[in-house]
Amino acid sequence: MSNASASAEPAEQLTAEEKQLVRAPLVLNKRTMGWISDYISSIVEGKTPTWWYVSMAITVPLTLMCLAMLAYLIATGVGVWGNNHPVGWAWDITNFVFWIGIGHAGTLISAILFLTRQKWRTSINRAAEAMTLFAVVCAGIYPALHVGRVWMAWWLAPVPNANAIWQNFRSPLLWDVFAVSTYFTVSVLFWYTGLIPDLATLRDRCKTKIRKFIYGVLALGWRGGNRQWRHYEMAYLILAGLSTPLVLSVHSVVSFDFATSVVPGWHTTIFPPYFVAGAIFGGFAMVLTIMIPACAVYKPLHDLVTIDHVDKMCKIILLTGSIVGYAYLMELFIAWYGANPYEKAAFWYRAFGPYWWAYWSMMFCNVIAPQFFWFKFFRTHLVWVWILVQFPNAGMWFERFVIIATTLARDFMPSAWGMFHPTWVDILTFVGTFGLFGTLFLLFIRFLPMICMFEVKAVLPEADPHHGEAHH
Amino acid sequence: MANFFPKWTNWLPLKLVICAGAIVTFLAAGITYYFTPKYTRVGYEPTQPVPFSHVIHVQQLGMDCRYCHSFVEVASHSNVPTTQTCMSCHTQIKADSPKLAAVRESWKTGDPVNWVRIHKLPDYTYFNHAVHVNRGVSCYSCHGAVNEMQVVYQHEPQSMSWCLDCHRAPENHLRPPSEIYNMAWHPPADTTQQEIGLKFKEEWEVNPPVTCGGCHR
Amino acid sequence: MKRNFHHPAPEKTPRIWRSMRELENDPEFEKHLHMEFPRGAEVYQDSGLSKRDFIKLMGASIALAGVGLTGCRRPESYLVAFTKGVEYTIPGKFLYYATSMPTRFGAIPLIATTSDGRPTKLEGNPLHPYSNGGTDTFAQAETLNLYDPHRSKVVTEHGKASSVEAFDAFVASVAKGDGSGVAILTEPSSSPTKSRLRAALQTKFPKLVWAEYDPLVPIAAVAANDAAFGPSVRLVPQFSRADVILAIDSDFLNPIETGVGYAQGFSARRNPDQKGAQMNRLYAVENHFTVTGGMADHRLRCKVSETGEFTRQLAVALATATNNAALAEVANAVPAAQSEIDPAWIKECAADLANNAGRSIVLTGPMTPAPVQILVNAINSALGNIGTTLLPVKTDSVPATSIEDLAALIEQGNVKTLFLLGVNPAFNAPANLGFKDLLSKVPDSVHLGLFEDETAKASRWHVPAAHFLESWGDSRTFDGTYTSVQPMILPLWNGVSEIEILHKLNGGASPVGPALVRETFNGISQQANDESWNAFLRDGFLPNSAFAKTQVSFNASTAAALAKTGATAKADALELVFLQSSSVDDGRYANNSWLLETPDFVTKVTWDNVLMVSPATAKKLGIKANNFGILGDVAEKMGNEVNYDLVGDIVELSDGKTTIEAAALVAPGHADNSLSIALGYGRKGVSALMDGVGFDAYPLRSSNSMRVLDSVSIKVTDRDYPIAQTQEHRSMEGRDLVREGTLERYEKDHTFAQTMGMDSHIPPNISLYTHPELTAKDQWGMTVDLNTCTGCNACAVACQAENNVPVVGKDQVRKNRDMAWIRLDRYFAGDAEDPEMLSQAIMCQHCENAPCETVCPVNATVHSEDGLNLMAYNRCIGTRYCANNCPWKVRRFNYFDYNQRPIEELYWGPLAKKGMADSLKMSKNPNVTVRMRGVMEKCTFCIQRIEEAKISRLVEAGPTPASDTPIAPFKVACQQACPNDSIVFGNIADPNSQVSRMRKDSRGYVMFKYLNVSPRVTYLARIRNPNPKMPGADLVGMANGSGHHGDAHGAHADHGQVGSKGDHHTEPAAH
Amino acid sequence: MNAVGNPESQVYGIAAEFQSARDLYHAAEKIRDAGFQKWDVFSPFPIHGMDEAMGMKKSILGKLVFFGGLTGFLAAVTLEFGTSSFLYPLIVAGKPTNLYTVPAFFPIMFELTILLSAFTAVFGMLILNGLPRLNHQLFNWERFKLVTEDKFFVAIESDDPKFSSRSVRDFLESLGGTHITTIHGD
Repeated sequence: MSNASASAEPAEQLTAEEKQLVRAPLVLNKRTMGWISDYISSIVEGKTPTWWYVSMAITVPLTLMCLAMLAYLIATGVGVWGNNHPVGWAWDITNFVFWIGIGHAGTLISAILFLTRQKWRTSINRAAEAMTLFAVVCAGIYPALHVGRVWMAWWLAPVPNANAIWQNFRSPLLWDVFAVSTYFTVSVLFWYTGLIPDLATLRDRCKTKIRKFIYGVLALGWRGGNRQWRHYEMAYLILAGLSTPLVLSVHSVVSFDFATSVVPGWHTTIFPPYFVAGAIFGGFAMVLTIMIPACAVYKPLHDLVTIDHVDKMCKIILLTGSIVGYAYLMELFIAWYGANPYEKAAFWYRAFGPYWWAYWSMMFCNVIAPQFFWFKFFRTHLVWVWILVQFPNAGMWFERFVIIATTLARDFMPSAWGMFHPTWVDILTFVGTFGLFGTLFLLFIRFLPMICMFEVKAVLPEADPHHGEAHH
Repeated sequence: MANFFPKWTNWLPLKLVICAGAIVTFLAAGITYYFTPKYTRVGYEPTQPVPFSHVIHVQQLGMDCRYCHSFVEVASHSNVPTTQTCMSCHTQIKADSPKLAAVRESWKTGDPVNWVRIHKLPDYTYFNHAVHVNRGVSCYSCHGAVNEMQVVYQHEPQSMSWCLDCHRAPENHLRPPSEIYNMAWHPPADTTQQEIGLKFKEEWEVNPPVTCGGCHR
Repeated sequence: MKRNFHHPAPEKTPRIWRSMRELENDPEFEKHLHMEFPRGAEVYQDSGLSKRDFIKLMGASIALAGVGLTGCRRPESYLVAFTKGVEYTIPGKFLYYATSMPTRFGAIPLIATTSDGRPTKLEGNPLHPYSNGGTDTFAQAETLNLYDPHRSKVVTEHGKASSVEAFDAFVASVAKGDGSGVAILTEPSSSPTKSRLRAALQTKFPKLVWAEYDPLVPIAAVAANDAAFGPSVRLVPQFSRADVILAIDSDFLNPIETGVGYAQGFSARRNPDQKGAQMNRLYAVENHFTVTGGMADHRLRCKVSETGEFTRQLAVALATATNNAALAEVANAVPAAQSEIDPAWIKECAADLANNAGRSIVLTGPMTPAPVQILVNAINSALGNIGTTLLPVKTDSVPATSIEDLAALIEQGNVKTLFLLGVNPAFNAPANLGFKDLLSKVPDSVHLGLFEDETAKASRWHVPAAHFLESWGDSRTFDGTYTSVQPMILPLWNGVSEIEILHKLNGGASPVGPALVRETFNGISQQANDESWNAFLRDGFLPNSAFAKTQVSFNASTAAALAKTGATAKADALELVFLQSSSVDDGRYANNSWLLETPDFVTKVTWDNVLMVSPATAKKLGIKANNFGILGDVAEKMGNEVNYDLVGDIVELSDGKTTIEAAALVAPGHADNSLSIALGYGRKGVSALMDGVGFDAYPLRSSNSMRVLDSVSIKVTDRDYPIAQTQEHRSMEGRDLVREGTLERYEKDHTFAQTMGMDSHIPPNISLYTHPELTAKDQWGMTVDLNTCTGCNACAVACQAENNVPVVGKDQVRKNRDMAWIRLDRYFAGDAEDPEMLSQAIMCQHCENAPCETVCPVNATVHSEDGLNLMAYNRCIGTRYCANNCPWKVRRFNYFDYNQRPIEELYWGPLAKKGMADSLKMSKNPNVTVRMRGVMEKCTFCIQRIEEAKISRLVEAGPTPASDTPIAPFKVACQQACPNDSIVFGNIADPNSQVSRMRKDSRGYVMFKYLNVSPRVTYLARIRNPNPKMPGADLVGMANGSGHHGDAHGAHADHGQVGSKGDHHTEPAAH
Repeated sequence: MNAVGNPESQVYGIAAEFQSARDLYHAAEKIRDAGFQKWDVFSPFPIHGMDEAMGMKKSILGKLVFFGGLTGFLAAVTLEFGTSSFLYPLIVAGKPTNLYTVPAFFPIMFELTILLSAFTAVFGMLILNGLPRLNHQLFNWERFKLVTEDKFFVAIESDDPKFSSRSVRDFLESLGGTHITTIHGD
């Protein structure tokens, strides 16, 4: 078994005719199974790199700041945020929808691409799923803590009690509670199931007792016998099948928080598909935002996360971005065509009201910017890709802000109109959630294989039991 | 080289699962029993500044509840007697019993006797005695057989679900108006509480509120 | 004072009411009452517990009355009974006493609600002949004044704590003297007892100087009446008889200016359907928008300094129309001035008045100068209104020394001992007198007041005054009806009343209970026996005790003589008008947080007074409307009316000698070249709450400019001042929220209001679901008549008092976190410079398909079987979704622990002081939960009153069918307080109830009908009655468009005529 | 002949190493045809078509998951209708508490169905695979660690009726297996 640095150099190049014969491989440079285990495990086994400590030095304080802000919030009251009448929800729910949206790409990549037999997913799904979990963690903070009496939030759970009173199952918020918690649980199961064989790999490679113990326990004694693979593959297939409708339902339910209300600008049937498309859009942007630097750090990963992957993801961003753009225009059209003065006004104020800047930022980031991906150059030039995907990241936040805060600021009664202004607590809390997200992700790439080894091995040509046999 | 994990660890997971299951079950059972009003409130029996015995006053002397709790029929709040009320008898009877020191003290100084409160609803719950006693609900239904209590203690959980039980089926408690303050009343032999209750429920159009507004304002 | 001293045996006409039923002497109830009473009596015979002991006890039990919402683990708590029973008092049951609140022009008859000895709520006394049971904002806020922990508590001498005994000794020494050098400065009062003691005192001390001063009591008006009709004549208007009313610089519809009873009869005549009487027409001439101006059919923007000229021209026109010599003589006596007043306006107005001679009223405000007053008197007599619509009565008023003369005497050193009873001249006396410094010239000055205010600091003695809810007294309402003032509670902080001090000056011992008042009563009442005295206290007034009507004749010569004094103002000069504050009056309520947070009727500004200026003049002077920053400016460029987070320019005003600062606010409908500012703000170093609130305008106000300073210079500084408004937006944005039309349109189509805006062409709503049956016999509903609702705020403060609504402070109001359960929306419609003003009371609409209910995840807000939208605070976890989903935005969220933390420490979290002052706890309504941080709250239709009524009905029913006993009549707080009976609440299931009839009214409409939420609140459209001949008559009543079909699409068709500037662009999508 | 584990303890079986997925595949076919019952092949990743090669039927997990999902669905129905139609019916926004209110109940029915299905899938898989099992005779064989790396193994267990140590060794050798080893328990 060679060590990481040795295997970092590419193996011998493909010859010209091989290039013609072989269909573009999913793993470049004829990497062997051994190399894959060696290299990916080495990231976990090798000594901790400096940049890792540097990044942690940034993200951990941010995380602590986030926690401090939340403590202040709970101790003092929701008033420390900028929320008011009429803007009862503002950055809290904006950030919730923003994070939960980001999460969706992970599940999507794992589940939908798995069902559609898109083998190229194998090299990115692990990281994407991890991203899902951490995003949902960040998202979960807000609905849990935005309530006025956090210590009473357990009333959301249908627990028999001495007051003999129950929940209102007609409330979209309760749907949310069930949807988000289900989503988180299933994502964890899905992610962990995928990890088991790779944990076994780490178990069998590691030297120290403590690692032997931890990875040993986590691997659950996986032996890789085909009698296990049989059930394993079935379970994985079922989970993928369950996650696909789940991920669609979760963001639909989130959109119900708005769509089922009577508020002009919220009360629209287009929300569920438009929210889901938006989520995929933002989620893929976030995957790229993270994977590109990760691969920059671990150069040889380019053999696994190929430019082809990036290209494909950019195409999806282009597609979903255009869907979102279509939804924006359709909203405007319906508002006009519906001839309801309140709806009409709501959309007019989005574009030309006091929050015009948020609306146009959203429009530019989500609709204009992705159009660059029509050109292969922008899809395949990593620096450009990374710059361009920052627009969807920001744009999707603006979208939620526009939908939530600016709609509430001007709804039915001009007498009750009022502006929302974020407070320093709002801002620091939001920044802090990025710290939390970063911390979790850094821990992940340090201690768990960030690429699904057994699946990558399975897509190698020599994994085919009939590899090299004459076709008859 | 041998296994890293010894053999016995193979059964560990199963054992853990069973233990966890057991613990959860016990916790749930414990909480339902120990942390609900049925347990936390019922039986609360503080020592009072004056060892007043309902047995003597009600059981033996046959005093009516309303002699001391004089406003129970007209007010939401069933008042505890003023020192004056006690003294109106105890200037003659047991005028110098040491047990009554606190009462005499209060009468002298004008400072009230601080009776320890037993039945306490939360501030946001507005219970009205008058409407209950005037509409056929006996003291007994909520306070138990006070006449037999040497020292008063809480007899009913008085939790929201407990209130609702009666508000949903008042027939289980309605009585003839004459028997409201009769702690020892039992339905006549030829009939049952249900029958009587239903009869009065019909007659008086008893229809207690079960929505929040009935008690929370 | 022994309570039983003045209490008769209860069986005879008891002075207290246990319910409105007893008030009506319902025989049924009397029976119930008597079977209930003996038990109480037998235990309580001659128990003499004074209310002071009450406070001792209450203090104890209040300490237990936790005000939080959570109570899982319970600490040991005690039941504290009275040692001796208190007659009538049933723990936990309200008692109602009749009393009254002395006011500037008489008194407001009141019913005080006391719970366990604490007055917690004041309501109008509907029995009183000169009251319809309404109150004003000040009366509603008096309970807070009573319990204000900032009230002065000890007698001080030279600022150091002294004793009551020491002060009594001082008074005794004065009483022994011959009264030379003794002067008394007090407020003019209607109290007969006070004038009786005054008379006695003046006979005892012939040299005594009796001076009276109140910054808002008209000297000029009195002088004008004397000149016109002879001494002590008062004109009592009869609006029920008036078809045409002209108000010149008068806000008579606003109860705080002239008292609640004054405008009674007006609202009845606004009803377009009234049988036998046509709808009245109101003209208003004023420099700034008042509620009267908002109600007016025709409104003329006119500088106050030009009202004289206006009235003169009107008089001239009327003199010819009525060819009345006397009027002509007076009119010609007034020197003419040039002005830009539209002659057509005056011509048509005069014509209308002339055509309705004897059926019209011309009014002017109390503070307008003498020439205007005299002209108005002349006009009324020329029109023959005196005796028909204006009843002259002979008052018992006795002239007193003016504060100017008193100042002169002090200047000359003729005043050695000065009693300042309930006045604060050091703050509010005319600036030219420099009264604060004068006080140092008086060796022995005594100040009696509720607060240690400016005068207290400048006086030798300060004595805590007794609140009118703590002391015996009496008063006369405007018409003279003799009205009682009785204590609800012993003085909390040993305050003494004015009459007690006067009595002691007369050498009397400290008076026992009502003795002084009883003596006066015996003098006034025909039969002075206990029976009538008890009736007097029980009902709160003495029947048929109003001032005698008298015959008066207009004395042209004396009138003309007074008229000559009229000064002429330069038309282009910049005038400064001094206004009565709708929140602090003349400054006396500066410490009342309820009032400070109650938005001004027109500007909707809280916690401050602002300098109002018209848009045009603002432009001229370079005063910014606001500074939104670049983002807002762009939005405005794009055609929005943007005026959120108002920040006003600070300007410096100067009369040459003195300079004051004020924050300017651009006010639509304000007269050009005119500035208005409310008095009473900007107090310094008096108490926590008063400090740094608003700007003090008194320094510019002098004896000859009590109403208006004809010419000021202004300098706009580059400093800004944050202003807290509860409503930032002005325009209705062309939406059909407030619906109005002209009388003409109404007569053409009675139901025009129901087919306005969206309602004109939405298909009928078909619900997917059948609504679950609402089983209760009583279904509660409400109607608000926009035709009579002036927007006077009385309901808002009443609601605050009744429902323990917290105060949040200026900073939170600026953040749009005010907690008001009922708010008065104010919209401007029409021309930006000279718009119409519309006001609309908005409270929870108790929708049958409430959008808030379906979104609550924990069932904290659900529907009751009698149609109420319930809010269970103790179940609420505070997701705020319900508030987002409420179209009316009436739900209020407790962003902080407003009840438990001081408003300046809200952001300190756990570090802030917890808990509220005991005295404030006493002011809370015990039947309403005090909400905690993090829960939602909203109007409950006063569910505590509803439940009380339902319960007492069942208690009454006892073991009989509930349906045989009718539910006792009761009113909700806002309805009760409304001086115009605009709010009607009741059982809509009963077809004969008033509310059902109102709901069926052809003017009735519900808001946002298209949402199919079916609200339980119905609004009655506003009808204006313009005079077609008047200039601009075609723009009156057009807030929702002219009503020709096609224009009825409220949302977009009204551009060009409706909504303030910017409205034209709001929804181009519609074009 | 080399052996691992504790020679005293009874034999678990005999294992051989293979170099590629292809070799393993063909070996499996032969072992199947030889009629062995208690044996298994081990690989770093699931090998396409190996089930057929070993002559195994489809996993029954799918059926279990159906019942899991059904349980979730019924739980949701009971929870929602039980509480809001029977235990404490309340008037909420004028909506009925009878069957017509079901549209509002769909989301939670769906979520709970998914949740319990997922649980069944994962825990069902673990149970069917007899996991977690941290201790196994095969772990006594050092080379077996390569199974998670890039090597392939076959193990025929001793309690297979046709097992006899010698014949099995020869058989595996004939299949091209290397490092043939007898696995004892520990």
